[in-house]
Amino acid sequence: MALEILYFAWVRERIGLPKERIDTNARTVAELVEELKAREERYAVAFADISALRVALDQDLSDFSASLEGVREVAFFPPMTGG
Amino acid sequence: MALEILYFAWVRERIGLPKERIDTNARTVAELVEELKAREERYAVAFADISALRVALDQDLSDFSASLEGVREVAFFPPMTGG
Amino acid sequence: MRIVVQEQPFDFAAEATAFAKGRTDLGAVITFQGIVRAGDTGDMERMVIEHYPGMTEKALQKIADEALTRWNLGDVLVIHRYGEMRAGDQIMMVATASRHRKDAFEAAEYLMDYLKSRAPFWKKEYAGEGSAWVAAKDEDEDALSRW
Amino acid sequence: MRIVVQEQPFDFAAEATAFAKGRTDLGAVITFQGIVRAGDTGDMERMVIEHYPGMTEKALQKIADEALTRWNLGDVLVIHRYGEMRAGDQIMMVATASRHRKDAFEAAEYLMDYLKSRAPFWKKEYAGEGSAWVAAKDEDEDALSRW
Repeated sequence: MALEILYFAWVRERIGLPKERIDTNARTVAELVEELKAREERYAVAFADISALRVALDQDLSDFSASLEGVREVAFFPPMTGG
Repeated sequence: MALEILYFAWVRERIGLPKERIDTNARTVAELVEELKAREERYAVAFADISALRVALDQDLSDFSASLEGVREVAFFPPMTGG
Repeated sequence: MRIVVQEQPFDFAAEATAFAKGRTDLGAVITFQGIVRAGDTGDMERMVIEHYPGMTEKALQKIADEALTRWNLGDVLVIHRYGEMRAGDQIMMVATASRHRKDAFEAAEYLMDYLKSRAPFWKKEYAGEGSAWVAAKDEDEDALSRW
Repeated sequence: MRIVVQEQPFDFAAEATAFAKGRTDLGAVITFQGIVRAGDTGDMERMVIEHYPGMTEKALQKIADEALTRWNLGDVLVIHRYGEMRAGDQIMMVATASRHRKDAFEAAEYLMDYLKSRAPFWKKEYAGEGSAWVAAKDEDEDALSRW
């Protein structure tokens, strides 16, 4: 399954890129995170504490237990600070 | 004791004047109201239900049991509808 | 703080632009405008607002002073008109500015709640041959109990 | 309803003047402006707001739709900037209009509460050599529980 992965704010800075395309068999966001963490130290650091992170699936806020079935775009970022 | 009495909104319309100067021995607002009601029908009508009225003493909201000692200006009016 | 009671229209855009201008310590600025509604049946032609000169300014000042005491505000503005107005005309505005939004919102609501029921203004509506004083609403008096 | 996400400054006075203009059924109009503060120590030089193009518009639309469902509103406007800003610059505004003030106030607070914590914007502050991402506040997350 091909996924577009986006990173914002300090997640983007720690991982060092704003987006990437990956092929994965992960069924949930949590599984995807484990896969990413296993890749390289910078991912492990960025995803060290997922309680400090938020995830959006196809541009809708979701959670780490959510299924990736049918999803095309996954974004990881810290809690928002708009307004 | 000389008092300046002011009337606003429908109290002014019922009594037929915006203000008048009167001499009174009334010690409280309630006594003043009784004195006014005894004068003429239009006052009796205007003050028929004082729960529908508000009173200000020297331009501060007060109540009908308040003393008139030292007061120079008394205003009667319906509940306010600003904003 | 500025309190204005006047008969003529005010320039909302100019007032809102000048309010808290140049302040870099205030992150939240709120304005409220009260506008003459055509009425629920839409047949109101004009409204006349009577007020109590002298007491009006004093009452508004007192309400604004209390807001400045209760909340951390950088500035407060209250403008209220009296006299004749038509549907769509601006009756009044308040503006509040604070570091964070909570204070500005609460203070603006407080100002409006008190101004509605404690500042000496009375509205009379005219439609055709008829006219009627606007009655105070219980909900406006009740709104004061939350403060 | 109008939702705008843009990098360039917006003209608050023009937006506020045009909002709900000519409507005679709306008695209450509220605006909120969010302004870049110099920071508590006053040494912040500039702020950069990052956002998530596509999701930002979608999230703001969803928040505004929900406000229109919950309250009796005549109109809603949300403008939010991204990119570089300096102390005193306008970051965003919301405006709400309703028959009576209660709906306009509640809807404006709701929009701000959700926009703060549910629209994908992230602020980074720069001072001298240093920079830091603004941390989300617990109180902002807690504010959502009242709705």
